[in-house]
Amino acid sequence: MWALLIRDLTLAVRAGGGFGLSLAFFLIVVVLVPFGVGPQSDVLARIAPGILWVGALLACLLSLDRVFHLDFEDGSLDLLATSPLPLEGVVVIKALAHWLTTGLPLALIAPALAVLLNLPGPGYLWLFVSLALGTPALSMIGAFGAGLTVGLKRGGLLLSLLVLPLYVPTLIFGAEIVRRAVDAQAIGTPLAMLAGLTLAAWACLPFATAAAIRINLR
Amino acid sequence: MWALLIRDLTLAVRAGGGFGLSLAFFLIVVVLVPFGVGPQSDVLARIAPGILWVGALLACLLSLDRVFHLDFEDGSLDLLATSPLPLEGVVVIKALAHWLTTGLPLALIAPALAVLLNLPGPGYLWLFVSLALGTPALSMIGAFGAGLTVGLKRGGLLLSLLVLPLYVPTLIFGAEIVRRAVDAQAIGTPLAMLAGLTLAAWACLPFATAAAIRINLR
Amino acid sequence: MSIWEYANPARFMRFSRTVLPWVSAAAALLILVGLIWGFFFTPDDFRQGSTVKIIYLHVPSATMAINIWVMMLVTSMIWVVRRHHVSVLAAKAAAPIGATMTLIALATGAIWGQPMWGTYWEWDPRLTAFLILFLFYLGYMALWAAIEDPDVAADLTSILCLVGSVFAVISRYAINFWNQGLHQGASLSLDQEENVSDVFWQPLVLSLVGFGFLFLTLVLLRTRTEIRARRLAALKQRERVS
Amino acid sequence: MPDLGKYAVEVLSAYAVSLSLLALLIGTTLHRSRSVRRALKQVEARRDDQKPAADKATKDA
Amino acid sequence: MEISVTDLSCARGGLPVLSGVSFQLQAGQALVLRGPNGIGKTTLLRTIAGLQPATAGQVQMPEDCVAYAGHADGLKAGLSVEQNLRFWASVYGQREISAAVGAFALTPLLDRLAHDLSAGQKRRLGLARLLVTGRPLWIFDEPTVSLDAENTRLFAEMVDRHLQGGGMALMATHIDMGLSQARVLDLTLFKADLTALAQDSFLDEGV
Amino acid sequence: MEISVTDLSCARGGLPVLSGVSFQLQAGQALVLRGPNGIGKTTLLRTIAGLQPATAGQVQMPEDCVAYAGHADGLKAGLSVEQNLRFWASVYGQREISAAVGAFALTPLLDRLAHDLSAGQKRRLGLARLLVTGRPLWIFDEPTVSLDAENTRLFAEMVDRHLQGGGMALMATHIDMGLSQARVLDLTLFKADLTALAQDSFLDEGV
Ligand code: HEM
Ligand SMILES: Nc1ncnc2c1ncn2[C@@H]1O[C@H](COP(=O)(O)OP(=O)(O)OP(=O)(O)O)[C@@H](O)[C@H]1O
Ligand SMILES: Nc1ncnc2c1ncn2[C@@H]1O[C@H](COP(=O)(O)OP(=O)(O)OP(=O)(O)O)[C@@H](O)[C@H]1O
Ligand SMILES: [Mg+2]
Ligand SMILES: [Mg+2]
Repeated sequence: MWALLIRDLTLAVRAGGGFGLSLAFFLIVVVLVPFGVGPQSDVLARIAPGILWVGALLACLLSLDRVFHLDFEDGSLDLLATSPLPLEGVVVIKALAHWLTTGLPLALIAPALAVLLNLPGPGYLWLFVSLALGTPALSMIGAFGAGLTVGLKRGGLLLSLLVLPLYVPTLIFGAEIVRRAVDAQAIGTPLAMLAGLTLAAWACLPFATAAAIRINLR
Repeated sequence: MWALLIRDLTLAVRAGGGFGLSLAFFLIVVVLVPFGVGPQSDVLARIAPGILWVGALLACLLSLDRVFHLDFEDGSLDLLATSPLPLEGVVVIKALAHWLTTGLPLALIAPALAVLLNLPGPGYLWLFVSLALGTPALSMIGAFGAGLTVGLKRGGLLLSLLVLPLYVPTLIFGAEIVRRAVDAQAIGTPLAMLAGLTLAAWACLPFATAAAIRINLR
Repeated sequence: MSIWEYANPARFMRFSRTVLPWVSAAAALLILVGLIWGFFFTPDDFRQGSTVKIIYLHVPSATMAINIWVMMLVTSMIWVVRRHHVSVLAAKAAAPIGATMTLIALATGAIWGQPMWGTYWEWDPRLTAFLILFLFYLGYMALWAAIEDPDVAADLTSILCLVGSVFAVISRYAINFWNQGLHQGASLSLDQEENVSDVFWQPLVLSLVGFGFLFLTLVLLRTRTEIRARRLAALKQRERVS
Repeated sequence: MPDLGKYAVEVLSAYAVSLSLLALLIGTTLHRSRSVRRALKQVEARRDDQKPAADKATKDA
Repeated sequence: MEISVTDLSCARGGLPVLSGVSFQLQAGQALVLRGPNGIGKTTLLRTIAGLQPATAGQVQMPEDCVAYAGHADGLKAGLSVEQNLRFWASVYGQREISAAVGAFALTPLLDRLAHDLSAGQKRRLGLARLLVTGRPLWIFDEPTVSLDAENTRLFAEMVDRHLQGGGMALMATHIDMGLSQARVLDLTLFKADLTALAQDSFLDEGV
Repeated sequence: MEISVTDLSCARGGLPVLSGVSFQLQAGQALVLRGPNGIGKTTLLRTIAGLQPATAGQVQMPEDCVAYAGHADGLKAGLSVEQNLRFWASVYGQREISAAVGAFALTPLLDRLAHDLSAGQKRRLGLARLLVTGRPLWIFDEPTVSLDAENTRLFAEMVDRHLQGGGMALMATHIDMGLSQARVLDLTLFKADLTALAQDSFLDEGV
């Protein structure tokens, strides 16, 4: 298990794989939006929490097809499925590796990028907290989608279609936390819901994902 | 050439490939933004032109790695490079196929999705026009990026990183057209610039792209 | 005799052939009467004017849109547990009907929204939930379309349907939390005060039941087609090899 | 035709859109049903042609 | 230790491919599957490895005893030869990779990225991987593809050593690789009779 | 028609692999390249096909005369066998695919998606592709991988016919495939001497 995690992290960091680049994508979404929307800082400040969360979500989404597809292509997934590791464990490790190389760096860099969008003061802390709490759910849900589509030639975009509606609750609670924090409202409920979502996703989805992969390998 | 176009279109339409799905992605970006930003329709109307353009751009971007990467992987690109077709021609055809399966449908559907973001009335026509005029540039620039990264294992995200800055001018002029149309201002200048950009991209980039591919095949 | 016998394709074909004429006749009759009654012979509402006539399309389609997803969930689970092909093919057959119903509910709602709320689209929770439901339908159908092996497709879409249902419920809650909306509450629940009055109610019920029968007709017909298509594919494959 | 007042456009377009969507759904359903049934009949007819022939061949042998 | 396959049928793309395959394999034995292209060797091997369900019949073997090497090698182009080996070793709970490195003379290539190997070098690495699994039953699908004569010999030696140590090997191949103790099973005999087999419930009756 | 390779050197990954390779090929002749794994056969063939530049020496041949068949087959999994062939035919401005279909008995597979072919069937399709190119010089990199004995024979026949029609063939392979007229070139002799070659201008002087 440990070896698998290390391998996935090495591969992600090396070879210009996922690391760095999903950050870069996030950066660029955040940069592009003002070009599209126009430079008025009040509008930007108003939409900042939402855009930051949507940007993080898209950056996360884009790297999902890496989770299983590469291993499927080069035959590793066949070998892992016949190896002593339980497939559920493999799923958890892969989702974890995805989060470590995508979600976590996104959460860390988001406050810096928020400056570009004039996010008001109180938002910064909670932007970080909400992303740190919510991106694990994104990774796990994404791994589920990746498992469903792993056998398919060019499952990439189908994956997005399947996963995005599943991302809605996470996005709503996550962005709501930041917006409420900016408006100095109570954030207890969305915070609890977000944490609950993450826990539930990690508790239940590995089984569904492993089942989907087994079916796809047939 | 003709055969190549037909083949690429067949492949895109069949196999759940690119068609339909990049539309779906566009749809979903447009749907997600309100979840992040909040449901107030005045804010949404204000950012609608920008978000629609950014969404179309991202949907376009996501399908770029299809342009050459698949052909590289299965060896077709080697064979095309040693075939009687000039590589520049191949590039043009591939970019055209990409536009026909991505940019054109995006332009056609954008007005319908604009309803979701409460785009004000005068914007609809110009949203369509600007997208129809601008997406060919996106396809050609994207093909250039795809040519640059075609040899690389997981060029996907690197591709985004390279291409997004190149997309900035197109985005600025495109969104500006729609915003000015909404505000009932003159749109002549950005329209001319956008058309010029598209023409220039299709006139020059095929050569650069073909050169990049030749180098990558080495 | 147990209900599972109908899960045998041939038995299902025989059964559905006998009931189809009745079901489709009932659907046609009820919808025609309901819509004509509603459209021509009901008064205008004092607040909403003649737009209230949209309710005879809007509410039945909205109700069906949700119920069809529930039906798909149930039949998918039957497939997962008991491996009855007919069951999962019924789910596959129902998806496009559900998507169309959702689309009708969205379209009529949007058209209704313009005079009532002054806008075609509003991010009201119920409308939003329907949009998401539509996306689920699209994803479900896309997954079916993308997989060649029919049994693999059946398994994977069933998993998606189960997980998607859970997330649909969570989304509903999240959306409510995100925006408290403009939309009417449920008016068919009898104990509520804002119940629509009887004049509107009677044709509405007719049309509702009619939509139910329409769904039944279509899903039987489409399931029959799916079964035939499976047999066709199997025969063709065998023909090619031998 | 009832008097729809100032909302005539809305009501009528709602009915038009819904009924045409339903018609589209019913149309595609019937069309596919018919074409699949026809194709199946063809294949089965071909098979029935072959089967007696094959039986005969085994009998002759 | 014994593996017995009884009356096994397998299918690909929903179509039966082979039926009634039976054989047994005792410790120290090897079996080579032969048959023309498309007869179903790959399908059979995947079924025995547990990657796809059998449509009929049984495979009896102890748990966790298969190591599978298919057409694809399961190598990560971005990792070095050594990293690739170490990874698979630790997946199977082993630590030692020197035997695997020695068997195919991989020492000079240890630091090379898998991406920079030639076709045959990749294959050598993919085969060496089996030595770090510690599993008794090795299943190969055309193992000697791209190997030169010298390396084919090394491969045969590796399998021989494994058999002498009480292991088992099952492989599909088109060429003769000089394995002394191997029995041969010709799959042409087991080709599924499509007209006799009513596999699909949708085929049973007219609908 | 004649192809002559003079004193050719080629490199992979920045490192010289082969040097001083020379040979000539007249119409109707075939040349088989041999050598252990990793000697540089693939690199040499790609250089001659014009896919990578030579570091020294020359390849002289008429324009547009090469058809290349590498380790990968260039097939689209989502297209049928017939669509794949027709596509490549029209790229090379040909219309007729019946010769290609006939050469490898592909008729029963014509409607099958390439994705659903077995390894050997894919390879047959990949080789048949050369018949629709109408090019005189065929370059193969391990063509008989995954082929059974019968199909290897069909392949040899196809090449023989091509040679008799005045074509040429150049191939790298590890196994003997019974081509009667083929000369053999052992590449071991041309292995680049890394110490003698000061390839890189950064190696020449201290900086
Ligand atoms: C696009 C948007 C809309 C969607 C997706 C939508 C969806 C729904 C749904 C799901 C129901 C529930 C039926 C039930 O609970 O039994 C419903 C009922 C209803 N809707 Fe809409 N609606 C939309 C727009 C509108 C608009 C704009 C109006 C009018 C102002 C409206 C008026 C009603 C009424 C009067 C009911 C009946 C209340 C009831 O039976 O509970 N809807 N709609
Ligand atoms: N980046 C690199 N750095 C150093 N050596 C490399 C690099 N890439 C490839 N090589 C070496 O170049 C040599 C030539 O490779 P090539 O693929 O041409 O061999 P080949 O003769 O086709 O072998 P095979 O029979 O195994 O296919 C190999 O020894 C390979 O290891
Ligand atoms: N979807 C499908 N429909 C029909 N036949 C299929 C499908 N997929 C695979 N097949 C066929 O199944 C058979 C078994 O394939 P398999 O890969 O097991 O053959 P193999 O013996 O390994 O051949 P090779 O020696 O070429 O690797 C092949 O004849 C193949 O064409
Ligand atoms: Mg095989
Ligand atoms: Mg080689």
